[in-house]
Amino acid sequence: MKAKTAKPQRATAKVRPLTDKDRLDLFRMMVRIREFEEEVQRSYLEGLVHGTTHLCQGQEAVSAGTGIVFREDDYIGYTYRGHGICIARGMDAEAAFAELFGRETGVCGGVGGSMHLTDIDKGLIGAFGIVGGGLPVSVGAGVTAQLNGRGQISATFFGDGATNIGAFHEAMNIAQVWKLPVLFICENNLYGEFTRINHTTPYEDLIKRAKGYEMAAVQVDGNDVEAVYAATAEAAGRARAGGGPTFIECMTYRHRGHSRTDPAKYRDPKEVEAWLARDPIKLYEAALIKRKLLTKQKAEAIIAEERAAMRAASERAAAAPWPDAGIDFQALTFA
Amino acid sequence: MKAKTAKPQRATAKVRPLTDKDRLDLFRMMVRIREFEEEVQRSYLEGLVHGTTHLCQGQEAVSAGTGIVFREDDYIGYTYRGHGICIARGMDAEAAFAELFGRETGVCGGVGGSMHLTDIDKGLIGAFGIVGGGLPVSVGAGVTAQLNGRGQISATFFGDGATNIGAFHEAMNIAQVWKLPVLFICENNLYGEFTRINHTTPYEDLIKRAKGYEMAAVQVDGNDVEAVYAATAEAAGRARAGGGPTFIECMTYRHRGHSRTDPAKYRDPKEVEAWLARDPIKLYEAALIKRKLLTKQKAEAIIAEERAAMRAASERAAAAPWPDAGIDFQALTFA
Amino acid sequence: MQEITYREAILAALQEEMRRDDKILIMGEDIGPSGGPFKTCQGLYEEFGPARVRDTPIAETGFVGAALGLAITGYRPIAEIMFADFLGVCFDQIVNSIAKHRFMSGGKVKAPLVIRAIGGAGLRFGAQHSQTGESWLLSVPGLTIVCPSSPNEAYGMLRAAIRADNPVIVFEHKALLSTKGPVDIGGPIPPLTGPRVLRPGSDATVVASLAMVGRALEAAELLAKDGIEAEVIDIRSLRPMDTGPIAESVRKTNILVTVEEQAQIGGWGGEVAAQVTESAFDYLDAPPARVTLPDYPVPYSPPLEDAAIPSPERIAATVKSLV
Amino acid sequence: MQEITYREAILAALQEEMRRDDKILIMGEDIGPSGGPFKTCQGLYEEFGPARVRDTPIAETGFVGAALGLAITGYRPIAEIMFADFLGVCFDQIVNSIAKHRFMSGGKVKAPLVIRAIGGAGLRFGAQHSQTGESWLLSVPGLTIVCPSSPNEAYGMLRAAIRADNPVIVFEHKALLSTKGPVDIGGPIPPLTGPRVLRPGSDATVVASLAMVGRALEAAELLAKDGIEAEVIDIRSLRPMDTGPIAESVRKTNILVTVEEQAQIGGWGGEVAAQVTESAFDYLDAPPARVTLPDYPVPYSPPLEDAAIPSPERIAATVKSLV
Ligand SMILES: Cc1ncc(C[n+]2csc(CCOP(=O)(O)OP(=O)(O)O)c2C)c(N)n1
Ligand SMILES: Cc1ncc(C[n+]2csc(CCOP(=O)(O)OP(=O)(O)O)c2C)c(N)n1
Ligand SMILES: [Mg+2]
Ligand SMILES: [Mg+2]
Repeated sequence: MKAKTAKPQRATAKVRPLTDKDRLDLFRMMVRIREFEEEVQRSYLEGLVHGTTHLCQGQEAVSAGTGIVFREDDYIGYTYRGHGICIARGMDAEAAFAELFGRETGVCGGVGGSMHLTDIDKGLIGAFGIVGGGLPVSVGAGVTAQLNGRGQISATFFGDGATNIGAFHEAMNIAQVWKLPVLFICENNLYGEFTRINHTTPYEDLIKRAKGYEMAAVQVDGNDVEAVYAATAEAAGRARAGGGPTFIECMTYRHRGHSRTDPAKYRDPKEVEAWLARDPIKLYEAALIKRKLLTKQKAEAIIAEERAAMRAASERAAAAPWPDAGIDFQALTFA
Repeated sequence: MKAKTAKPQRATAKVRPLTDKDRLDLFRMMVRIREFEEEVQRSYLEGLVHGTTHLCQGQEAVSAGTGIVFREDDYIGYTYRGHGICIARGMDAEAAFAELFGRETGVCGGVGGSMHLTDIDKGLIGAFGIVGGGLPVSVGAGVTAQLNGRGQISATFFGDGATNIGAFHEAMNIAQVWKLPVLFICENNLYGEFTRINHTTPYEDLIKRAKGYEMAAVQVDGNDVEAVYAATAEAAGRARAGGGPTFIECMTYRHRGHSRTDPAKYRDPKEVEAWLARDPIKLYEAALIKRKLLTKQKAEAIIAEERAAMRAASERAAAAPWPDAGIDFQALTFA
Repeated sequence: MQEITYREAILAALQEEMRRDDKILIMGEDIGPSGGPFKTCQGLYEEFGPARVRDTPIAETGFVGAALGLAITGYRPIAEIMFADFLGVCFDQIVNSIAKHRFMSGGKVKAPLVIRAIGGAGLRFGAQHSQTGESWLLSVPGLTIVCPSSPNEAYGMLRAAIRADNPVIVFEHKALLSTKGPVDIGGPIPPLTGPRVLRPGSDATVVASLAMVGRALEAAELLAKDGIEAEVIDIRSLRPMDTGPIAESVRKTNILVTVEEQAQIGGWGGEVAAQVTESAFDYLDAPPARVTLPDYPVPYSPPLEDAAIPSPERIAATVKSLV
Repeated sequence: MQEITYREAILAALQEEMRRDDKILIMGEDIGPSGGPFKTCQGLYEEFGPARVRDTPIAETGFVGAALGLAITGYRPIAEIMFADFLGVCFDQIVNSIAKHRFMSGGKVKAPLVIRAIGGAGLRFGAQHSQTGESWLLSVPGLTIVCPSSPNEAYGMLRAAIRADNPVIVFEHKALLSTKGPVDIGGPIPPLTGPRVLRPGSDATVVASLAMVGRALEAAELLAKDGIEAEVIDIRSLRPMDTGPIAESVRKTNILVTVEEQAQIGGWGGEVAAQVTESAFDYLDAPPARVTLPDYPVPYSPPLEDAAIPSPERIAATVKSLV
């Protein structure tokens, strides 16, 4: 089975071309996210991460390619599988690990956990564990952006499976009717938990969903970080200029199972193989080497640096104290 | 403002042509529904109908044109504005009035009321007061129809406003993925309560909603009873043969306000005028006179007969006793 | 004090607050030019415009979720739920997102939003349009739940709710909309939560909410004729629930009767009874009694609906059976 | 009696009933070939095929509503809600359609359907995946609500629920899935509702549900060491709620303590306390006490979550403080 790559997308006139520095930043960011998730996985097996966790290895190009487009004052909403965009957005890795470890120094004081990394000061408005639950909230942030009139946008990340639930429909419809500056970024990794998209959706190209709302839409190769950047930058430019929402479908694949207890046996090995061959980091590394922006050695050095940095952050997080059970929960619940 | 008539719809090869008797039946049925609703309105003003009631004058062609297509063993779901299809389906008018009057002889013993006329023995599976709430239920009846394998279908009636709510999306998606024999019959009367469709929906031709599901869809002039029949018969034939669901948009208009307390001042008089000029009963009367199936006198006779019949039924209902407050509600709630 | 209706009181609170703070906006179905099915938003659209008075599609999950998004990004949204019965449609957004977002963020996110839900029986609206909804959210930490029983409470509590920095659910009652009462327009903001004694009495304590408050007061009148002095308390807020003043009253009257327009199981009456039993155990002359709706949905037929709703006579009889 | 897990007990009940009656089918997310995230449907797809074991899209409103449509047209559907927390997403279908359809039809429509919801805390799943959901539906007439606390109850109650002709919500607990216990495979169908005394005792009555039942039994062990004999009762069903046997126990022990995995306000403990106070007022030596979760969402961090869930020690201490 061939890995699904998207149809060539429309010209992106208004988009700022990437500089060589941007390209190296994108590469490094994908590596950072990969190493963060690998470290989460390792920590989980060590018992440092509790309950469950949902990893995004294989989908880094979406987080990195969109993350570079957002402004400091934009609003970003996402899901339990949102570690990638949090890191891309500059969430402190140690605070993120500490949250996953349930420690006092966690970005949410250890109260939220792996599914709920939130950092409102960075515009990371929340990770929603209820499928589709975050979309209406991002629509609200989009109303804020529109009312503020400063060219802000609201972006919301979700999976293919989320397009089957009512909240998705209501959010898409309201955003289109109100012409809100909202980017609906769908990471189509072909599976909702253990069930392949063809069992739950009338088709696999979710860009078709947008037709039901006459919403601007684009489908991109979610493993091609520059394609993701271009599509997102164009949509963001349109939204900031009052052009309304865009549905962006990123065709991608998760390398791991749905959550840490899932061996993902339900996937066709050929499909897995085809997608692993299109690892977004390997693809981009090759592209940058071809462009002479990178050498194998430099790439390995970057990987080593990021791995070491994530390892160190994780170790510092693991050394942090547990929250005090005597902490004032009233204050956490009520202002 | 011109009343919206639909694009000519596709050829309907598989459809049984209407006989002259069918045509006269369709005319009489529309008249019956009209007279039923007029009597409800009169009774409401007299204080016989309690709370609120939602009338469908102007939309009779949808109830009559679809009703003639259904088999005895089909399942029909609808809304608070469902009096029309109940009558078209042969619900006893006296029992219907008695229900609206809250009497013991009501089709639901007076317990349900105007918004909840239900008659499971006639395949009238329920009137749902929560917008969109009935659609998933009709999807379930569609699963039953599919499992039974006897060519039954499930039809669900709803308004334009209902296409904005999540339940609509989930029902459409599941019906299409499971290829269920479900007819989604949307009565697009351009308003949800006091708000015009353009304020709540990205467009006015709701047939576009179906694109998001790649569902077969047709838009018909909902005030042309034969067009409604043809589109419904074709869709029903396809569904019975295993061809899956169809979205049928009937462009129509309610002559009255949303509910009995609504003078409908929010509508453009020109719009109202244009639609009143396209009264489905007047249109069909003229068509049948042209076809020499009807004369003005005969038409008036039919109207007089139905009016008298509805009046008599309403009077019998009004004479019925109140339910006994001592009735066994446990039995009503639990089997 | 001005004599106005419950409906006018709601509108006055909305107008006043929206004039004071332009971060406040309201969303709901048909609340724009048409002023709302219950006319609680009449004129807001004309005064504040479409940006702050937003007609929404029929999509409670969508616009209630949007309210949270607005709240955590600097606005103070109000969402109107036309019938409290429809809270079921956006229940997930309320219990899993709105009630928990601040907590899950480690307390860093503020969610100042108000959900107004108009509910209640007595108007022949049938089973799906006659619920107060009070109990559906009773067990959800993170929510403040209030129930104004009069024009003055509707005015005061709504203003207080809008100024709160946390999610507040305001249950209004459609049978009260046209009732008149004195309202302290422009007066001080009352406490958002906590019960209020409406009629002093020494023989029994009767606690009620929403439309049942008026019926409890009528019952007190009936009882007075028989020389029984009932102390009537409006519970006002269900979350947080402060039964201190109720227990205090019971220490005096030794009798507790709760009256609510919901089925008994899962109603707030059980919570009040349990808390008061805990804090005033030795003062109770009889077990607390609860007057509630029967354990089935609200029937449409007038005689059936009337029989289901606690009447002053039923309340009085219950009190009598205890004193 | 066979020693099997709670998970295996659920599966056994499903298998047995589906073999008995081909009108029974089950719908849910990932319950087909993959057997369900909690493996409660392992093998059903292989045995009964895709028509009766249906993988659904992520659309709880859609497939729970569909369950009602199937039920009123001749089938006996079972809907699995992967996490009870997600009941919020389909709350409207449950409270306004499923619970009321029979009533609104004047009793003419039968709705034999089961909704299985797997909930509960203790597994570090965080605030949105750790709720039992028990109380959300407590106030809804028309529903039967049961809470199996052991493999045998899971097996027996699920079979009884599937055979009931009315909507039944079965709350299962994810922390119990791997616990083992004796199950009377093929035995008689137990009563669907009503409490059960699990451990006789003369000094105090402790009533619990789901995972709290095991903790209450552990507490009884601790108390026994101090010579206090606690009678432990599994409440089993919340709707209808039969507190007769509980009151009977209290008449003997004179002490009542309820234990539930939810916040106090709106929990079922208040209802039990109020009912028992009413029926056994003169037998109570102390006000009923309730051991519950604190009034905030379930925290993720292990020490915080552990501190929040009622422990055998906390239960025992509460009982001690009363006897
Ligand atoms: C309303 C709801 N139903 C079910 C779940 C359980 N669940 C968690 S993730 C998931 C699959 C989501 O798939 P998708 O949207 O494609 O996102 P992905 O996990 O692939 O990133 C499901 C069913 C949930 N969290 N919320
Ligand atoms: C979930 C929900 N929200 C709001 C309402 C209130 N309401 C009743 S009818 C209606 C308008 C529905 O419009 P449409 O679907 O076009 O049907 P029509 O009344 O025009 O036949 C609204 C908003 C409701 N019943 N349910
Ligand atoms: Mg996916
Ligand atoms: Mg309409």
